[in-house]
Order: sequence, then C-alpha cells, then structure tokens
Amino acid sequence: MQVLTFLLKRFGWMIITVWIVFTVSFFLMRQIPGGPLNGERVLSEAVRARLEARYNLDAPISEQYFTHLWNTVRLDFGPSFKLQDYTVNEILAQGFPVSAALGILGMVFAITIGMTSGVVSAVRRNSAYDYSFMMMATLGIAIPNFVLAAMLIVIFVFNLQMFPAAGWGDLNQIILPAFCLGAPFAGYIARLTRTGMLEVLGNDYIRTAYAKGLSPRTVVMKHGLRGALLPVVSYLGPAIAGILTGSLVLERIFVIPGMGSHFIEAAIQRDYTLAMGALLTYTVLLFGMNTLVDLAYSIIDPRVKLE
Amino acid sequence: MSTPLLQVRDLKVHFKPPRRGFGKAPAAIRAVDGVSFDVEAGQTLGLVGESGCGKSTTARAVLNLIRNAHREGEVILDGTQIDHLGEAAMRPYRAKAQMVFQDPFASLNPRMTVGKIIREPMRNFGLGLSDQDEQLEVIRLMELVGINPRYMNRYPHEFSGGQRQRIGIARALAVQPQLIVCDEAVSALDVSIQAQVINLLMDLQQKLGVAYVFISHDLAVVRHIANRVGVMYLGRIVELASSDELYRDPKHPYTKALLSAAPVPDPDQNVSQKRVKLEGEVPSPDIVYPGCPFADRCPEVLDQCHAVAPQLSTEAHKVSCLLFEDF
Amino acid sequence: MVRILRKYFPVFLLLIAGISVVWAINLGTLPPADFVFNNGTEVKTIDPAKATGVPEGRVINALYEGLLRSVPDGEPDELGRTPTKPKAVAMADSYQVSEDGTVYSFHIRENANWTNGDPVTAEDFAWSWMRFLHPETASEYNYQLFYVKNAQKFASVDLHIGDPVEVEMDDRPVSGQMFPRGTVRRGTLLELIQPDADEEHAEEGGDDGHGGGGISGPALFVVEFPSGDSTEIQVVTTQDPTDQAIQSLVDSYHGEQDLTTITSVQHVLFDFDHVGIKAKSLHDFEVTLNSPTPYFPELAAFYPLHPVHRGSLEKHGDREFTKPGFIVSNGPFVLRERRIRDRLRLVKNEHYWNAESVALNSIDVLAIQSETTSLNMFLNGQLDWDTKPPNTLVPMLRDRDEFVSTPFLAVYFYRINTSKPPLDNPLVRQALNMGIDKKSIVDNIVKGGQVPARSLVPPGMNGHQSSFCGEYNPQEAQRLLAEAGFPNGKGLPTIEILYNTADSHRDIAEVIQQDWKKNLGINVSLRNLEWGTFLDTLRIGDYMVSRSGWIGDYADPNTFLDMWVTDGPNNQTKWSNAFYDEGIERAKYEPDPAKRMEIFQQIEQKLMDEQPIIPIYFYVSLNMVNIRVHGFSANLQDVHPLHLLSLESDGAED
Amino acid sequence: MSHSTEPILQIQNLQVEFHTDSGVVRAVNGVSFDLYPGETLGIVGESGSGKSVTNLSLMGLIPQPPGKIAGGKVLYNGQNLLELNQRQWQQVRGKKIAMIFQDPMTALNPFLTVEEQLIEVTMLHMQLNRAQATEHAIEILRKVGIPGAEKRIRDYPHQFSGGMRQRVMIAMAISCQPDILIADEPTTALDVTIQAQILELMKSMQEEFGTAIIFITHDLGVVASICDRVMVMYAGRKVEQSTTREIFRQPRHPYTVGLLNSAPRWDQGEDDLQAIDGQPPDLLNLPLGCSFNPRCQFVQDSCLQDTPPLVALEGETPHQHACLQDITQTEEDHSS
Amino acid sequence: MPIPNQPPSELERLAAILQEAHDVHGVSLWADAWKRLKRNKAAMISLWSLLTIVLLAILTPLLPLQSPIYQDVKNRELLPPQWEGFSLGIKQYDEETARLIAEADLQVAGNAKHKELMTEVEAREQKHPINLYWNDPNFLTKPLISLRLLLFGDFCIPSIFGTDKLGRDVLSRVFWGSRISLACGFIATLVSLMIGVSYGAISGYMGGWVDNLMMRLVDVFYSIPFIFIVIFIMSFLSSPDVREVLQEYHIGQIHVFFLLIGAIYWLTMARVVRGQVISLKNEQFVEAAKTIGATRMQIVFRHLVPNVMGIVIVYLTLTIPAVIRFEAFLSFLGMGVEAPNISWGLLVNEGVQVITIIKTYWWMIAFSGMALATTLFALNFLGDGVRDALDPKLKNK
Repeated sequence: MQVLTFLLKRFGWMIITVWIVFTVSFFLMRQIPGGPLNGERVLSEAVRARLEARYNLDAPISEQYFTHLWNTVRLDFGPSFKLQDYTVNEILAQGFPVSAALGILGMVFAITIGMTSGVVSAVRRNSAYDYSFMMMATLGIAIPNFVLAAMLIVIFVFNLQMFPAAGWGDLNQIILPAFCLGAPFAGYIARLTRTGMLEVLGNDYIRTAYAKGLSPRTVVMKHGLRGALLPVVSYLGPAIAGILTGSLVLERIFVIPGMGSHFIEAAIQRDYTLAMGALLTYTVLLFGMNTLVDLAYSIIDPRVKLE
Repeated sequence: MSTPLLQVRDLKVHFKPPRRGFGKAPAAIRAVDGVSFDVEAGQTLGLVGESGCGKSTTARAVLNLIRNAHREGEVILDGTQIDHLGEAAMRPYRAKAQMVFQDPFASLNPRMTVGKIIREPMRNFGLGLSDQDEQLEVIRLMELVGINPRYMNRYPHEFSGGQRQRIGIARALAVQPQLIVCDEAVSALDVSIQAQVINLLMDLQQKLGVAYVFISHDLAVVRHIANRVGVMYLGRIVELASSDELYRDPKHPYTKALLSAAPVPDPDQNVSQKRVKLEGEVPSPDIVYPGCPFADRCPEVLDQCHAVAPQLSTEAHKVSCLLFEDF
Repeated sequence: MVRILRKYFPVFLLLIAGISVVWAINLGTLPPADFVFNNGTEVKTIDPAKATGVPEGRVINALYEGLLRSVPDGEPDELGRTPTKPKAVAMADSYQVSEDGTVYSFHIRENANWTNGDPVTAEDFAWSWMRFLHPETASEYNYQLFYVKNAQKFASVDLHIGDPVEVEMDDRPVSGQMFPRGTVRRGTLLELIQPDADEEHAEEGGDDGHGGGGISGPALFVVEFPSGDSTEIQVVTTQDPTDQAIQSLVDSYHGEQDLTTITSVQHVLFDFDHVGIKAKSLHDFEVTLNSPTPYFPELAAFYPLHPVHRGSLEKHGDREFTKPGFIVSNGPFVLRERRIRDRLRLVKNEHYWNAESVALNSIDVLAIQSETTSLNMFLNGQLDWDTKPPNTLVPMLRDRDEFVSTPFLAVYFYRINTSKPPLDNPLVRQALNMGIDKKSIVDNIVKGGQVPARSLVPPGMNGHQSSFCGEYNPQEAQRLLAEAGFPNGKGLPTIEILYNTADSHRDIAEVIQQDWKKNLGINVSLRNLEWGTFLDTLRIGDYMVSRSGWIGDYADPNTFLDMWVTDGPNNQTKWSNAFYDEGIERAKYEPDPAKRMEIFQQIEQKLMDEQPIIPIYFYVSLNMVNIRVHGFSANLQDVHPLHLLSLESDGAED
Repeated sequence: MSHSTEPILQIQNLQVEFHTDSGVVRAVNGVSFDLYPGETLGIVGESGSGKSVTNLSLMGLIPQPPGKIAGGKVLYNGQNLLELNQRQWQQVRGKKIAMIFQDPMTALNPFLTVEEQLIEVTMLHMQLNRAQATEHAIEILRKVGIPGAEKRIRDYPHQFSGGMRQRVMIAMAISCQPDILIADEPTTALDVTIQAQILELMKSMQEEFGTAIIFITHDLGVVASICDRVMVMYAGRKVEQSTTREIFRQPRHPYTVGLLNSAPRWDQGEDDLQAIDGQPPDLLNLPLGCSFNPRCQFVQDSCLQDTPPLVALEGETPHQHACLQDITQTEEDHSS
Repeated sequence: MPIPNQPPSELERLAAILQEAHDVHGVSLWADAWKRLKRNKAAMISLWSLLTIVLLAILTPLLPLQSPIYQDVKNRELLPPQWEGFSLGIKQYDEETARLIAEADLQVAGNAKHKELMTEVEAREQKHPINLYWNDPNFLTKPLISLRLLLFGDFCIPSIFGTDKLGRDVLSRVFWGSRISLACGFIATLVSLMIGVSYGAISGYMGGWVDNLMMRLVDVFYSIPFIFIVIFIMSFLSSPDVREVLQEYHIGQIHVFFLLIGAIYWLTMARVVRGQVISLKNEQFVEAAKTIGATRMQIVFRHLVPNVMGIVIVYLTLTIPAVIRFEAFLSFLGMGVEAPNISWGLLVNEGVQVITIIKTYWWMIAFSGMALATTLFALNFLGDGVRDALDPKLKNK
C-alpha cells in the first residue's frame, strides 16, 4: 500500500515534471535561431510555406503548443523533420532499446567492477590491492570516456585484434563501448563502496556480528554490504544521468544506433519533434530511474520511509 | 511569598507528524498534555520521568523554543506572558531564562573558541560592554564556573566533557538570567564529574540566586539539587511535591514504581528493598486516554481508572491519582 | 508489500539486467554483406521526391532508376577522372531531342520492371513527376523541373484568369494522406478572388528559378467545368469556407459571380495536362521544355526525378511506402532492412532489367558520422568503402592503393556580407581574397590534394572556361586596402569569421585569421556556431565573413552561378548586380552551348571582380576503397553507382 | 559468596595498546582477574578506564590496527584465547562467550530482520537448519519476554523499543547457552523501570543457564543490585577488587571511595555530594606514580613516584587494592 | 556581579589573566584538520601539485613559452617533441624597424623618401609579430606578456611537447589551455557553490512546505538531461539580440559558458548542503544559539554555514573535476570553448582524433591528457584527504 501510494505520488510529480520540461523546451526551441526547415540550401518560399503547413508550423504558437501537448499526451510525437521516413515514435522505439541495452550493460559493468574492487579495498585496507584499485578508480574518474575509448580501440582493436572497431549487433561489439561507458562510474562506485564499507565496518553491529562468531566473509557480505550499498544506491541517480550523457559520446565513437545520437543531432538540427520526443523520453527515464533509486533505497534500508 | 518567577499553566504541546500518503492524517503526538507548575526565584524545580514523558519538551516550551507545533496554555516569566511571542518579540526575554543542554559535545559550536562562545550572548543582548570589558567578563565567568580562563582561546574539542558542561553553564550565566533550565545537564557525564557539576550548580544558585528547572531521568540527582520535584508520565505531571516529601512518602503508584526500580549503591539496601515491578513499557504518546494514562500498567489500578481522568490535587503535595481523590 | 518487494527486488533487478544483456546481444545480427560502405550519415529519406544530399543520392540511385543514368564514359582525363555522361542505359533505352532542343522523347525499355513484377511505364514517370512537382509534396528540388513547360505554374500554384486548372475535390479516400488523390476535375479559371493587398505580391512569379509567389492565403476560385455538353460553374476554395477571411472576401466582392455556395476543395492547381510532361504511350514519354536546356539529360538522370511506384505509395501512404517490406522500386537493388543510424541492407534486385550485370548480392550502407571511426572500421576490414577519411591522415593514406581521390564538383568558399561596411567596398573584398594563402591551406590543412580556387566554378566542367579572381599577393592586397582608405589595415574594424562547428572549418578560419593579420594587419575574430544556428545566422545576414560550401547538382556552371542573382535565396551576401542577373536569364534561353558558356564566363568574371565571395579551394573526393573492389572509378561528380561495382573474388563470398 | 570451583576464565596481566597519531595509548595495563562459573563479576570505572577494552580483548574484538594486545593471557578452560587463529576464535565467540552491548540501537543490524540476526548464530554454532533455528529463536524471544514473539520476529530492530531491543540482544547472546556472558553497560541507555526489568531478566537467565556474567557498568547502584564481586578500574589498571559488599562497606582505594561518595542517592538526605576533584586522566599523558594522584585527597609524596602494586589482603573475603596509603583510618577521620 | 561593578584590583587581576590568555592558542577544527591533512602524503602531494598547476596557469603569460596560436603550417606541422630552439624574432623585427626609422630620420621630413619610409614603419608597427603571437591580450595578461618579453626576449622553450597540426607549440597550448580549463573549473564550481549552498541552506533551514517544494524542484531538475539545455542556451545566446546585449555588457560567450556549467552542477551541492543544514539545525548548539538571542541571520551565518563548509569543500573537490570533464565532453561535441581560446578538453579532443592505427601522434594526446588527468587526479586525492581530515572518525579505523 505504502509502495503504491509512493508510486502514485511520484507518477503525479512525473507528469508535472514532464509538463514543465515540455513547456520550457517547446518555447525555448522556438525561441532560438534556426528551424527544422533550414538546410544548407535555402528553400523557396512556396516550398517553405507548404512544409510549414505540413508540420503545422504556420499556426499561432499557442495553437501549436496545445496541439503538440495534446499529441504528446496521446504519446504521439509526430513525424520527424529530418528523418522523414519515420515518425518520432518509430525512431525512439528503435533507438531506445539499443541505448538501454548499452546503458544497462555499462551499469552492470560499473556496479560489478566498482563494488567488487570497493569491497576488496575496504576489507584489505592499505594493502597493495587497495592502492592499485583506488589508483585505477581515480584514473577511471579522471579520464574522459572518449579518450579511454580511443586508447582502448588502439589496444584492443588494432594491437590485440580482439574486438571490431565499431558497430552494433553482437556481443563483441558491445563489450568495448559498455566498458568505456561504465569505467568512470565503476571508479566512482569503487570509491563510494570503499568509503561506505569502511564506515559501516566501524559500526557497532559489525562488532556484534563478529561477537556472534561469524566468519569475516559472512560479516562483510551479509552485515556490511547492505550498509555500504546505500551511498552507492543514492549515487545511482546521478550515475544514470551520467550514463545517458556518456552514451552520447560513445554512440558516436562506436557507431551505435541508440537514442543518444538522435538526441544531439535532433537538438542541433532543430528537429523539433524528434528533439522533444527524445527529451521527454530521457526525462521520463531519468525520473523513473530516480524513483527506482528511492524505492531501492527504502528497500535496502528498512528504516527509510517512502515519501 | 511573592509571585513566582515562572508560572506554567496547563501547558500543552502537540506535534503533528507529517501526513504520509493519501490515508488518514496521523494522530498528533501529545508530548506535553496539560502541565502546570511554578518556580520561585532562587529555587529549583526538578522534573523527572522516563524518556518520552515530555520533560524535555516542557523545558523547551518554557523557553518558547518550540515552533511547528500546536501549543496551548500559558507560560509567564517574571510577570510577562511569553508563550505567544514570536522569535523577534521573544528575544528581550531570552536573557531572563537560559538553558544548559544535555550533550556537552553537541551544544557548543565546534568552530568557535570558548571565549567567543561565552561572549556571544553578551553581544546578542547588547549589554553595552566595551570589548575589553566583555573579555574580562568572560574571564570572570570562566573562573566562576571553574575553568582556567587562560584557555579562553581554545576550542570546545580541547576540553573534557565536564569542562564543556561548565562552559555551557558560563554561557548561560553570561546574561545574568534569573532562570536556567537544565535539560539532562549531567546525564552524559561520569559519576565523579557529575557530582562536580551538580555541586557547581548548587554553588551558583547560592551565589547568584538563580532559579533552576532541573530536568533529569535520574531520581537521585534530582533529589540532591531540587527543592520541589515533579514526576511526569506521558506528558502530564502525576505528582508534584517538595523533594523531601516526595522521596520520603511517594503517593502516586508510578512514583513508587519509579523509586523502587532505581537501584541504590548499597548492596544491603537492595536486598531489603521491596520492588514494585512495573510491567510493559511506556505507551505511545499519540493515544488519547479517557481515564488515567497509567492505568494499564498500574499495580494499584481501580476499575474507574480507565474511565475517569484524575486531576492534580491542590494540596502542597500534589498528586494526580484517583486513589487520592474523594468522590 | 514492502516485505515482498524487499525480498524479490534484487532478483528483479538481476533479471532485468540479465534479460536486457541477452536481448542486446541477440539484437538481430544480420549475416555480413558482400560490400559494406559508409554513407557518412543517416539518409533523411529514400523517397526520391523529397531527398536532397549526396548520401541520399547514393542510396536512391541504387534503389531506383530514372530515365537516364550518369555513368562513367570515355577515357580518364589528366587527373584520372573518368567523365560521366547521362546515358540511356536506364529505364529509357533511347531518347531523341527535337531540333530546337525543347522536346525530349524518351522510350522506356520494355523489360523494365518494378520489384513486384509490374512493368515500368511512361505513366509511372508522368505520375511520379506530377507528385514531385505537386505543391503538397513540397519537394525541395522541384525547381529542377521548372525548365519543363508550365511545370513552375503547377508547382507554385501560379494561376491567372483563363488558365486551365485542375481541382482536387475534398474526397480523399484516406484522409490526411495525399495519395490516392480525391476526384480531380479539370476546367478553366474564370475568376480569382483574393484580398487586394496581397494581389501584387501573389502575381509576382519567381524569376530566379526557385519558384516563390503562387497563391497562398485566402482565395476564391471561380472555375468552369465542362460537364457533358454544357458547363458547370463552381466557386471553390482551399480554405475553410466558413473562415473569417473567406467571408470577408465574399463581402468585398463586387463582381457578377454567384458566391452563395462555396465548395471546399483540397487544391486548385494549374492543370497538369497542360504541363510539358506526357505519357504518349505505354513506353513513350515526352517532355517539353521552356527553353533548350543542354543539361536536361543530366537532370533526367538526377535522383529526385526517379519514379516511385504509385500502387504501393497509394496503398501504404506517403511515408510508409519507403519502409522495407512495402517499398517497390525499380533499381538494381532492393531495400531489405533498415535500422536508423545503423545501416540499410540492400540486396540485388532480381527483377532489374540488367540484373545479370549487377555483381554485388548484398550491400550494407552504414551511417557513421565519425571520420576516425569510419577509417578505423575500414582499416579493420569492417568497411569496403570509406567515403570520408579524416583530412589529417590523408598524407599518410595517400600512398595506399586503396586511396582514390580526385577533384570534383564542389567548392569551399567564404561568403562576404556586402552590406556591412567596410566589406561593402569591393577593394576591401579583393584585398581579403589576395591576403589568403590558399595554397598553404590546401597543402597543409586539408591536405587531400584539393585545388586552390580562384574561381567559383570548379574546373573540368565541359566547355566552361573559368574566370579568375586575384592570386595570393600580400603586396597587391595591401595596395588595394590602402586604395580603399585603409592603409596597412588601419581603421578597419575587427572582422569576424563565422563558421559552423567542425574542426576543419576552425583550422581554416584560424589560418585565414593569421594570414589577414600578418599580411594585411587586420584584426580577425572567430565565431563558431552549431549548424542550426549557423544557417539561421547566415540567412538573416548577421555575419561579416562566413565559411560556406557548395556542391554542384549537375555538371553545368549554372548550378554554381545561378544562386548569386539578386535576392537569390542562396545568395545571402546581399550582393546584387544587374549585369549578372541579366546574364543568368540570358543563359537560360541561349540555345548555342558555346555562346552560353561565354555568358557564364562573363558573369563569373563579374562575380570574381566584385568578389562577394572568396573561393578557397575545390573539394576533392576522398575515398578509401578496398582493393578487391572493381569498377570504382574517380569522376567529377564523385558518383559511384553501386551496381557497377564488383568484388575480386566474386562468387566465393557466399 | 565463595568459590570452591576452578575459575572458568583467567585473565593474566593483560596489556592492550592503541597506536594513535598522537602516541601510544595503554588502554589496559596489566590487568588480571578470574571469573568463576555462575557468578556475576562487576567491572566499574569511568569512561576511558579500560573496562570495555578489557572485555573486547576477551572476545578477540580489539580492532587491529590501531589496537594491539601487547601481552598477557586469557585462559579459558586452560586454553589461551589470545593464541587462537581466526577460525578457532569463531568457535568461541557466540558459542562459549557471548556479549551484550550498551546501545541496542546500534548494536543490532538495522538492515536485517530480528529473525535473520537470531538464527544465524544457532545455525552456525548449533548446526540447526533454518526451520529449527527459527523455532528456537521464537522460543528464546518468548523467554526474554517479548510478547507476540512469532510475529515480531519478522520485524526490524528499529520497530522495537529500546528495552525490547535489549531483550533481543540478550536473546541473541544466550541462544547458544554460552558459558560466559559479557554485558557491556547493557542498561545505561535504558530508563530505570526498563533497567529493572532487564536486570531481572539477566538474573533469571543466569539462574536458568548457570552462565557466568561479566557486568561492565559505571552505575554503582546497578553493581550493588546484581554483582557478586566487583572490580574497579582506573586508567587502564585494576585498582581494587573484592566482593560487592566488601567494596561498598570497606573500600580501600581512594578512587573507589570517591566514586561511592560522589554517587547521589535518592534514599538519603541532601548533603553535598563529595565529588572527586579534577578531570579524568588523559591516557596519553598519565602522571608519574599512581595514575590517580592528581585527584587523590590522600596523596603523599610516594604516590608521585611509585606505581602502587596490587596488594591482596588476607581476610574473610579476598580483597585486592592498589594504593600505597591505608585509607581506612584517614577516611573515617575525614568523613566524621 | 557584572564587570563594571568590580573593584579595580579585581579588574587588574582579570586583565592580567587576559594578557596570559592571549598566549594560549587553541587548535581550531580547521587547524586540526589541516594538521591531519598534512600527515596525508597523497593529499599533500596533490595539494602542492595543484598549487603549482594553478600558479603556472596564472603565470603562463610570463613564462618563456612560444605563442599558443602562431601557426607555421608549412614548416612545423605535427613535429614530434624536440629540443630545437625557436625564436619569436621580435627583436630582429624591432631592430629592422628601428633601422628604418633611423634611415627616415636622415631624410628631410616631408620628402618622398621620408614619407615612404615612414609608411613602411607604420606598416611594420601595424603588423608587428606581437599581434600574431597573442590574441587580443586583456588588461591582465598584457602587462605579463610585456614583462615576459622584457625578461626573456625572443627566447622560447623549444617545442618539447611537439607541435600540432597547424604547427603550433603544444607545450604553450597546454599551458594556455590550463588557464581556461582551470578558470572553467573554478568559476563554474563557484557558481554552483553559490547557488547550491544558498538553495540548500534556505531549503534546509526553512523546512516545511518550502523545503518540500524546493526539493521537488530539484528532483524535477534532476530529470532534465542538461546537455540539451546547454545546446539550447548556447544557441539562444548567439541570437543577434541577445548577443548585442551581452556585448554591451562586455560579457563574452566564454563567461556565459562558465556560468552555464556552474548553473548545471548545483543540484547535488544543494542536496548535500540541505542534508547538512537539516542535521545541524537540530544540533543543540543551534538551539543554544536561539536561547542566547541570536537572530536568524546570525544562526545561519555564524553557526550553520561554518559548520557546513567542511562538506562543501569536500564536495567542491569533486565538482571541479566533474566540471572540467564536462567541458571536455562539450569540446568533444564541438560545443566547448571557441578558438582562439584553448582548453584541455579541446586539446585532448584534438589529440584523440589523431590516434589511429596508421599513425599515432602520441604527443598530441599525451601531454594534454596528462595535464588533465593529473589535475583531476590531484583534486580527487585532495578531496579524499580533506574528507578524512575533516572527519577524523573515519581515519582511525
């Protein structure tokens, strides 16, 4: 019941958020220079007028707003301006799963690598493991992912010839981009886990667990990990946002047909409908993820009340 | 006897928990539910009770420190009713009543030197002293509470718990208050240090004539410092009498139980002492009782206790129990 | 509930992660194609009528086939470029031109088929061209057919009283979808009622070759329809008849027509039957032009004029008909699969009339934007043809056998806003031109073997003699500047170079910045805008000097020169010259090719003297082609028809 | 109470150090004592006196580093626990020696249900399966007086009140019926009425299982009501030890005297409390000689030089104290 | 008995103690933390490297570096690191100009030859190499550059980091790039600090529905992909009207860019500060401050803010790297700083483009990448160190 109420409430907020984002970007997009019908060749007035009529751009802005809003409510983002053979819905339907798969894989990389090295570092504090893991983690945070991608391509694609240079379709093609995507977050998560773990391991209840005769392994994994997970979980919200932005770059480098490239291209080319569709998808996604993070937080920590 | 320094009349403080979800609004927490007492100038009133009985809330309500809660009743300090005053209007009266807090580690701003901490109230209340005089006054106060004034430029974390509590007392004394509310002021200290601070407080009372409201869960400590003692249970005073009277002849079953539960540092006494064993725990303060709130746990409970709410009697030894009401 | 969630939450998360990973891995891997190339970007559309741009052209030329095809023909020139000529090796197997050069008769080959087996007919072309010109299609390239008689009137709704008109009634079978059209009635325009103020505006046709004008806004048409023996007069409008604007038109009307019943219709257009596009018979297709247009065969081979299949378009709609599965095409390849921003999979069209000569069985068209990635994939063997290797690496790639590069029909130039002082002074503009070391830019920055440009029209255009602007000459430039009143650049404000976000543009701008500083003593600032803003800024003229580029649509100087007419939409320099405008118009109607070229030479000279633009260099095509690929020949237009390519070990692939 | 039996636990000259940034802290400095089966030994002292550290080292729970056991022996049934390896320690903790901590709020894992935390001990040490362990846990919860145990077992610690939480802690500690129970200030955080209940509970548990209890506290009242014998610690050393009655009747160390005098009593009149002067010792800078000398009212010159040895008094009851002065005489003078 | 009523002798005694008290200095928590920080080797190394980097960045115009923008595409394109010297050639140019002036002086003023010579001199001054070497130095860098010319003359450090594709010296570009990157890092972070701290503090201190609303708003902001907003705002700012206004106030696009990034990164800061303020708000010393009559402002600024600063500093050391990285990311998308400004992100991006299998111009990425990584590295370690120093609880475990 509590969860349902929480989700309902969040859903309400999501609607508000989406509406705000919609409104702001709708007017902002039309405020800035450039328009979807501009190309290197300038259109004749007649053609331009016809195209504006086709996309309803000749209507008064308020009418456009409400038409667009109503269509958005019906989850119809309309045709794309630039990819004329497709509707925005079709484009998103194709791009989203790809981005999602890449993002999830990157996240899985980040979490598994990050948490493992974080826990090891914390448990073996000040050991060689600790130092080398933390060096690597810091390196992961410090290096922009496009630099990492370039280096990994030289190493793994050309020198070791383990992976194809780019493209999308099979497992080999996913590993490098997912790794590059996850690396900075793995670094961050490793450090968070380490700090969190150290803090948790100093808690009284850890002493209690030892006093019960549990093995260090059980103590760390069963009693320590949950507490150490909390900072990681609350970091996941920003991390997901970061994964999304990070994927913009990697989709370009690795030629991955995800949503990220649409997103940037649409913004730059003023593809109003596609830009709006992508933006709102991201917004909903981010909001959903943040909600999920809050939910996860309260699920891990029984003391936290959902609100 | 002149008018008391502090009069509290039927004080109520109800906290409203934030509404969650779409369900029914949760019941208010009746932290203080009708408390009345007086404190004479230069005297000490002790308030004892278990955690959650509302004694700390009472203390903070007396100083008008509670916001975001439903309040009723009157608090009259030195002839002025202060309970309804806003933050700004209250400020002039704050100098009259000061507070010493429980946690010596948390009640001093860790980023300020001890000298500055003690000086701050003087500045806030604009005592009109020159810079030099203020510093000298700080030294005087530090000596008064027994801290080496040479350390005035040190920071709180460089002092032990007992010393910090002394600094807290010095800060309270800086504006020459007539009343100091001590909220569990010695609970966090070791026994030997606790005794030092109690002695200091009593000395100061003799020297400066300041009145205390002394709040503690420790019956023994209260006995040593208070002239009058009130016993609180679930937001109400169940018994209020002079210290000697109360400890010698407790009337309310709760007071009796409380006293008998408190161990005495004397093995023989403990063996001979007949214990009134209290079952269960203090119930949640969001329940409204038609009768006596203690009825559920009371070893001497009567049938009508569940239905009829007892009133605090008006004699010198006040008690709120049907056993002592004539009806 | 929380308890249950708490218990199963990790399982749930793991499950999601696991499923998506498995799913990601199994995202339909296609078997590898015979030939993979990078098209540089995602094609915007594969509907010929709506497409513009080189990448779209590559795909459409593979999927569809027009009347003619530009194919390499003849001996390579000194630069190794094979000339391309539009030849009747496509849907038309022959064509004739009338004496005066205005009537073209094409014969559609009998064995031409659509992928669904339907024969390709002259009617298909007539209908496709009608659709191409139709205002509702709003094809960006529709002006390419304005050489055809009355085509512009049809496309721009340029109607006058007495004109034959076609009226599309408001009864489309599928609402919101243009095809199939509603009932079309043909008649004569008796009266055209428009608001007075707009009249002047409306009747001005576009003389610049780009249309414009036409009827937009509220208008009432009084049309006389032949009905059996008698005639029927109807008042129609494309607007909502109850609309305020229409009602006020009715009120202000003082003529003799009865305006009580107004019919709402979809379109009132110039009658297409009177446009010079005719299906004479099943296989005979005739085009009548306004004037002899020597490069019309080039246009007939141009991809926007490729036919589309009427049946499938009317069935699936204007957008859906391009989808794999629905698409019916007539080119050497068919579209098997399309993943946005990933690839188009083309496979050989067995119904193609010349299928036996098509060597490649399957082609992947990739949309890689990153030049580095594209090259990486080429080097890694994932690509057979990389269409844009990064400039920086060209010197290293040059010596490879895979490198195919040659100048082609494109020019990189700087526009100058001639309305902003001191740039309104031609002397200053000339000085700026002479102050740029173009050779150094070509040799050291772009490095692909590009040719420094002193003219706008790239060399190698048949019969055209380029006219030149000044060479790199700092002394002369200084002299000109002094003559203009700015000795040593003194008194000149800071000149701002505008460019759109791209590294090479920035590099060139930085070099020019330094050149102007060093040679002319001018302070130069740079302004970088992303594409959308850049275009708009250019259009509204909020710039001083701006980087630009132009790719010729066809091998004729006109494609480079006709944009500089006064107020030409692509002019954007505010430059205006009467002699120039008149020259362009004259060239249109000049039947003699030699004289025509002479006109072009003259007006280009004007352009170069006045210098509203500074040509920097002529592009070269840069291609990295796997050596196992045959049939890839360098040419002026950088056109490499996919059906002419073959692989060395052909057959062994599959 | 006298003990004819062998001690179950013998601590000999235990020394524990902590290496901090500011220097080495000798938290426990040569402490020895015995614990007999079934008895309750109270350890009294101020914060920082080393009483908690002593007991943590009995469990092998001194965090190392910075802590270090510098010397001594802990003999449990003749075996020196300090020589055990990690695996052997696990066999002792929770099974032979169990511990209850001061603050049941922080000592219970907030992320796990009470059930989860209770059953893992018995599953580990008594080789019960999950169902048996749960049954056992419910039974023991009922025994420590938690109403509705079979339902509440699925709750999280924060859903219990302080007293109930401490009962859970006790349940957890006694669920394997250990020989020794170390209770580190188990009632300090509780209200008096609840404290009374918990003390009662511990006594009854002790009677039922015959467990020996080490009861650490600073509250002399609690000591008086539950302990058989008392050991007083100051600045890492044992300064006095005897039976409870003897300590309260005949304290022989000035610190003990001070403690007794400074503890307020509700059952006696309001005479001034006799506080011990000065501040608690700074373990980094202990004074020369007797650590207590700066605060001692009986201080003599000798106290400033020599560290007083622990002296055992022969008498009716065994009584050890570490003071160079005989204060029984002077004290009487003083108090009169 | 308050001070004014004390007998003089007592006052003297107290004054004497006051004198003594001045000699006893307490160790503030800051000093304490600093002491702990000093023991942390990694943090100290990081701190010193950072200070060095910042100092070098500030003094860049003063260093005998080559020009960051002067191109010599023909002769110096993509040279590997080398020791061959490079001369600015200003001295020679000046000498030549001086010679011409001297020659002109020999002529009679007003005659043709004199005029010609003077024109040439004028031309030379207009086209002085200084104009080529530094792009419009502002009032801060100009004197430094003059001083550098005075000190080092034509001498330049050789291109020990190699040159880039336009023949510019990578070493000096890395140095000049540091100025923009660090400025971006610090200014943007400062902006985020100001917004975040005030927002968080207000939200936390006010509590109730204000807090609720403000935090919901932060949630809303969290859900907006900011890269999008950056694109739009940057475009918006380049529309002619807005540009005019900005130019009127002498606000460059780069400043707006800094502010924009800062305005994006305040969200987490606001949350962190709010959390801290809420927990501090319930600390007893804040309540104590109320009882001793402190006003709201005093409570916030004297009691809350100093105690929040610790976590804020820690968070700053995390935000600066994030901001610098974000700038690099925008550079990758071509939306970073504009030429002739140089940032590390831009340099790294240029470097990445020439990493291919055919030829790797390693010096193009290695040095800028190293500078970037070192700075971010140092900031990370310093942040860790500061956190440990401020929270000694963690350290002794």
